[in-house]
Amino acid sequence: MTTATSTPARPAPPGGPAPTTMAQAINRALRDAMAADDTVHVLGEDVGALGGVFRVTDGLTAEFGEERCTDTPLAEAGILGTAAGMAMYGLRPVVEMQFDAFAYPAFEQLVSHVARMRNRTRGSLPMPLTIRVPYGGGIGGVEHHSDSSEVYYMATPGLHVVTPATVADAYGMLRSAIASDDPVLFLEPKRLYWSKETIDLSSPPACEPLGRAVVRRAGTSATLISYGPSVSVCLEAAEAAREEGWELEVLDLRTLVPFDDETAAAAVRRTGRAVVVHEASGFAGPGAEIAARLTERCFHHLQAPVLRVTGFDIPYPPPMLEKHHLPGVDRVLDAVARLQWESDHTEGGAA
Amino acid sequence: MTTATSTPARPAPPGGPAPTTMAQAINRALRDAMAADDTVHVLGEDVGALGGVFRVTDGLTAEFGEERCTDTPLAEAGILGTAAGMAMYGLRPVVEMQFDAFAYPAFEQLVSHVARMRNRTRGSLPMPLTIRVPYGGGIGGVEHHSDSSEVYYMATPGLHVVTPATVADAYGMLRSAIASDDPVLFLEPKRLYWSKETIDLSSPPACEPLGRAVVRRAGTSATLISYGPSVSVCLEAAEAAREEGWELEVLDLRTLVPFDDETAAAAVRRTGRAVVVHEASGFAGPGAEIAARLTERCFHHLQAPVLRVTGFDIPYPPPMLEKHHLPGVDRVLDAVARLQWESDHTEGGAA
Amino acid sequence: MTVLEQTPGRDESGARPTPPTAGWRPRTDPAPLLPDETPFRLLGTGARLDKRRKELWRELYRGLVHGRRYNRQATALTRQGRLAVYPSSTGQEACEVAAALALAEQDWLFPSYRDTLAVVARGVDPVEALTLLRGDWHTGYDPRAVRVAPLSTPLATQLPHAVGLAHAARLRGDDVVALAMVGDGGTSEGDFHEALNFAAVWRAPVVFLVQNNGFAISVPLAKQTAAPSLAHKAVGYGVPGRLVDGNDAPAVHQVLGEAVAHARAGGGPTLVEALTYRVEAHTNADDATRYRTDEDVAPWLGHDPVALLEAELRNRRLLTDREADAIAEEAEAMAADLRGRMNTDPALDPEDLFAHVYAEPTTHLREQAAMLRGELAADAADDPDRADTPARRRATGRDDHADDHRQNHQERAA
Amino acid sequence: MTVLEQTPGRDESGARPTPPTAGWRPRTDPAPLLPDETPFRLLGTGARLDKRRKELWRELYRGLVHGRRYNRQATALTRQGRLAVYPSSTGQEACEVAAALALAEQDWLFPSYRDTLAVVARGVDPVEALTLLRGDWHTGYDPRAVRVAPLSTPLATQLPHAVGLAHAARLRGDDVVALAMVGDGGTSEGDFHEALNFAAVWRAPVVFLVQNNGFAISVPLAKQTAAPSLAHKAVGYGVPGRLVDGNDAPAVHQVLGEAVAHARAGGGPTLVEALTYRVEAHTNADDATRYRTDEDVAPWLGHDPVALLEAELRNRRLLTDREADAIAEEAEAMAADLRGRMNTDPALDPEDLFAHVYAEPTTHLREQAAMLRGELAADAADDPDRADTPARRRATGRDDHADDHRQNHQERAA
Ligand SMILES: Cc1ncc(C[n+]2csc(CCOP(=O)(O)OP(=O)(O)O)c2C)c(N)n1
Ligand SMILES: Cc1ncc(C[n+]2csc(CCOP(=O)(O)OP(=O)(O)O)c2C)c(N)n1
Ligand SMILES: [Mg+2]
Ligand SMILES: [Mg+2]
Repeated sequence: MTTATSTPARPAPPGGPAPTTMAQAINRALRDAMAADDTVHVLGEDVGALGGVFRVTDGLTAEFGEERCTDTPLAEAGILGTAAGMAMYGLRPVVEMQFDAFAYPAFEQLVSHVARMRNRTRGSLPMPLTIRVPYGGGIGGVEHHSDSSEVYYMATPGLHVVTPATVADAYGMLRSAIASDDPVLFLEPKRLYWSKETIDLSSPPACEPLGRAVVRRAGTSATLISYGPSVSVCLEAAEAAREEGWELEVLDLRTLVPFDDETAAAAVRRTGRAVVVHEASGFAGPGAEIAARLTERCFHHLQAPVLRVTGFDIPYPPPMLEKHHLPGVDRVLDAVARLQWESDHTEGGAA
Repeated sequence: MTTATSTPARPAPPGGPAPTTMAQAINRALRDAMAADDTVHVLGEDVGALGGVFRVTDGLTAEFGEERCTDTPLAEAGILGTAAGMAMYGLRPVVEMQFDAFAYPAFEQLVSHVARMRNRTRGSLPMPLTIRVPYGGGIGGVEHHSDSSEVYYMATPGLHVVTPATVADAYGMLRSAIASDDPVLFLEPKRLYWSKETIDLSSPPACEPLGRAVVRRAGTSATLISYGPSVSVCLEAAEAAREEGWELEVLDLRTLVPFDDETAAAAVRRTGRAVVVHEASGFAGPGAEIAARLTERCFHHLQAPVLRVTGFDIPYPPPMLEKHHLPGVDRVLDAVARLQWESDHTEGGAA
Repeated sequence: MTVLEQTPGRDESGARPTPPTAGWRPRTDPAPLLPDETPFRLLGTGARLDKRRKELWRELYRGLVHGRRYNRQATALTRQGRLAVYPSSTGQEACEVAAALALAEQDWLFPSYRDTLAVVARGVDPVEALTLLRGDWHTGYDPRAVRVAPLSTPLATQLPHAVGLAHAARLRGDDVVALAMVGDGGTSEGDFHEALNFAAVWRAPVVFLVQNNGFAISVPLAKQTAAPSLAHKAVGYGVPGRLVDGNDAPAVHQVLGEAVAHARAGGGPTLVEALTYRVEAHTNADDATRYRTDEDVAPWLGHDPVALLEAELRNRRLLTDREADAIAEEAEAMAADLRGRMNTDPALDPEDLFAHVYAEPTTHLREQAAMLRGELAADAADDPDRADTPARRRATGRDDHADDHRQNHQERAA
Repeated sequence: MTVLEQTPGRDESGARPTPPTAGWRPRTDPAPLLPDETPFRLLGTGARLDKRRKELWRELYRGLVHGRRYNRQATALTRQGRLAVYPSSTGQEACEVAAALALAEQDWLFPSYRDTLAVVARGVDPVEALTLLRGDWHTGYDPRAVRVAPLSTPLATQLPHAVGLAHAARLRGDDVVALAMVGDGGTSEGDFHEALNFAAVWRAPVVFLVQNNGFAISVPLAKQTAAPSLAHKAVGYGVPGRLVDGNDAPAVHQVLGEAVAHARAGGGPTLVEALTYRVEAHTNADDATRYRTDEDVAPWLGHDPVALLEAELRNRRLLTDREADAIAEEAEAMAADLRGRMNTDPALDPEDLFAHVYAEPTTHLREQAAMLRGELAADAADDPDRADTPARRRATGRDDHADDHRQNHQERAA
């Protein structure tokens, strides 16, 4: 079932900087994209009158009509499959999967068709689809409402996989995703929907293009590498780390596929130590690829192995226990402490 | 469609050592399991009269009846979903997915139910299911017939993921998988179906338990880590490497989940250099986890980063091009050469 | 002849397809599979009742009153933060209660996420039935012991489970029927289709109950299907389709009872569509005013399952004021008990996170459990010198603890 | 009023559910949606033909003869290793050809993996249509240019694509109908169900053609479904179901033509079941003797689509020996041309592996392409000193090539 918010994502006023939630920024990005390009169609469960269970599509049907923002029957393979057909006709569908775990019924359509149609047809049938998936935990959702499913998509060639960590990025990256001629998994960190920034959506701030990672905080001691919902945890950890005498750099990957090797490797080489942080389970999770490829590229700069702070290798836990599962500041700092610092080793030696 | 073999997997004669193909060994394991335990039921598309498109279930319906080996309607979610229901009633279903890519329709059943049912019910409803998936390439299959989908399963907590590289293991590991009280993805390397060993299936050779990796060849220069269809490539590469003066160790992981950290880390520590080899795409592929976790555990023993030789990050190629995609001996040796040997570096310095 | 060979799809020639003669005919007669034009009703029809049925109707009434009260109490508990979410079945109590009562002891119920009430009506402890919705990690009740599958959140995915279980029981020669519940929205999922088809081909003893309550969250039936009725889907599987007034508890019970008996006798599955209405919002978190008006709801309030049955029982003099009061009091007591027992957070042990992922926790999970245990111990230790420095909490088993750690490090630092 | 608001599922009150009054009735009349008891036929019925239809029947005949020859030639090519695999439609040519001819220029065809013949009959180059089956990586033809989707291997997955495309065209105001082909086995997949339902709810201009050829590889229809007929599935979606003799090419063409016209006029989708038979094995790699006998096949050989139409045309004096010979010769020439052009391996460029994964190859893919290029160059270089040592082939961009590589290494070796 659906743990919905009843607070509508009312769009920010049209002009001037205003406090804006991520849900509002996404809503605005959809509106602006639909207004700018009449081939953009939104479809999914409850995206119409209800405005989506997170109110992200609020007002779109009212403004653009049922044909542009359509409540579909309840069938995710059908949603993605028909959207693929619409894309074959030249439209730019934006599909909403209501929750991460409810995208699984569409897995075959995604892997066997959406990801491969361009290739199979030598570009004759590109798939300019955006698939919006609210993902991750931290909102007290009951089972099947908090999966971090990004690695399934990362492991599927032909897809782009992106996820914003800031309100401004949510706007800018979604506009870019919709404009992309390739299928983009646009993963929306559920627990950031209500995060706020003061921005002016009538002249949206410039945003790095998809495919670029961004350093959110400079540092010299070690690099925290993260994305989506875990970036703020890393920033907090970096703040707290000052007490320990560490200056941590925080990298927001933004795009998981294609991976920004250049920026990420540079960040790791700068500090020689790195911790990857994400909510998804660790085993064969996103951090595995990140750690492996950065180690390949930066081996001789590393003072310690790239460590991972991730969710446990268990089914996503229930509301009452999720705090133990989610990587928090302490667990990040613990990992940083294990990066084989000299002072530490002296201690270690004395112990 | 189906690139089937018309050679039946005729079971080996009941007694004495005889040349046996992997398909025959799997067939025999199914027969023996069904004979030993009447709760074992086989179900899938064409597993009955036809004996499966690879003839792996040949003769089972004739021997045990349609109720024990059942041709299902053509619907993979239905197959796995009904098998889950049968498991809830205490049976031990063995499901055949006809080809790797045709398991995708069952993805939701697998991830949201099969992998989690035991957990959700505190052990009241275990899922003693075996899901057989012929996987990988090298058989000239047309599109959707050669996917290496193992990482999707590895990334899903609650599943065991195993794959044999030898005929004897195919028998022994399948028996163990069927006997397991947990769901096991039993991945059958398609191109090894016709590989032969002379073994005595009436008194099957002892086989390491699930969860243990096995060193297939001892060596001192570097460790090749692999599983399933790529183990033989590694053994061949190790043979060829002697010319270059390298003694390569070859590790057959056998079980991807749970991962045998102990054996794998020991192997890597012994040689200080490692290359992971698999057919699946590299990005966020199985090798990412393997490289990342072994680096975490063996960092200070490593003379070079753990390298990966994998399929490219593209949709699986067609028959006419698959040879370029599949990791071959040369590519493995190239990677070994990049493991920063001293002699090499002297050369490098001179270049 | 085996069970599978008795399935109706098979003609005498076994697996052979129908020959291409001019005499081709449908393989089964579709007429008896089609639902009646009007939904089956009992209330208001003047049906004659024997003693057993009188008792049944009173029992149904008691179930409806309890159910209504349970729904109200559970919704209240969400407001107090005692439940993470509650999808109420107010207005649908007739279906919930009749489904539970239509089953025999040994039968299995496969509820959808909205069907807590059916689970409770089947006899599961009212608190246990709320365990998942409360935010705990498990079903609460023991599904095997009570023969109730976990409440299924992914829609329609429980339907193939019901088919598989019923089929397995039949293969084992056991007398077990499975009743699977799904919503109108859920019928659009592929799993609905595959489950119905497998059940029909295997002639599995399953009854599918679709509660057509008019909405899938905000999406009305008209956007869900263009079918004459959902019961018309049955013929496409070779299964009888039945249509019933879902707010008429005796009628629902009778239709389900017949379907269960048919399944039990080896007749195979039935698809039942119950016409009902979701009177409240989708869940406590939903805002129904966004997609429907009070006017839309009003006619259904006049067709309330509790009121309908109560009026009929009183008309027939099968319910006195005193009895009605007693039932209401009982329901009140049940609600008070529920309130009381839900008033405290359950004691959850974080280590349970790892206990049932596999039959035996893997080494890997044991390491993770140890790490968590270490963290919790450090948090618990009040000694600030030991607890405030995260660096003091160390995981084990990493290479930095290997024997040659220091030596390596020194080489490197040199 | 928008297109979506015209859909039949919606009553005047818009999204509001039917009120719970005693006057409840099916939302649409099911009767006209049910298929006739006997499959529709034209051959042997003495139907009167006008000039246009006479021409059509002759054209169909020409298509069948070509089709039969094409199937035979393609199967032969598998034996010569010129095709990786070929799923023949021998015995099903009437469906294949009629499907292609029922469409107008601007319409789209969504074939299943067995439907190469329909693709060719639609006008695609016979060699191009075999590209995927040949072992090449792409469809060969340009789907957008010829309005033929790629042959779909994952069963039934192309059906939602057809719905989406037809719906999109309708939303854009374009006159486009999509015809989607699927097998009897494919109807069991969830995607079949979801596609039919979306099409019905959206009233999309799609025609679904099920070729019921009796088998899904080895699995006979009786194990696939217990339905009276597959056409009976239509009513469950609110869509008309039609049953036709699939070996009667004029009948198939007429039923499909009517369905296409109905869709074009805004009437929404139709589900057509064509009764036919897979005369050959599933593919060249299959051994059909494992699951059926010659006796099973025999009656269908007596109901051959080519022979049936030929006999009728000759009876009606619409085909002379000379004409028949000319058509056979034409077909022979087509086969010879096919043989000739398939006689060489296509020139594949390994770098194409990376060319169309994304609109722009990623840096990452460019690296992989460079690695492959390097390997191929090394293999090609005849200089044994350079080529025989794999160690000479190096990928770039790794840390071992970083500026400080040697220095680091020396530290480490120290
Ligand atoms: C596979 C899947 N997709 C989406 C959801 C989210 N969701 C929860 S309830 C619901 C509506 C269900 O409607 P219906 O089947 O009619 O049942 P009702 O809520 O009316 O009881 C949706 C879309 C889900 N739980 N599972
Ligand atoms: C999703 C999926 N599952 C399984 C297969 C393997 N497979 C290829 S053809 C076939 C049988 C198809 O039967 P049917 O739909 O009747 O088509 P026909 O072969 O008779 O034309 C199967 C099971 C597949 N291609 N796709
Ligand atoms: Mg509903
Ligand atoms: Mg068929």
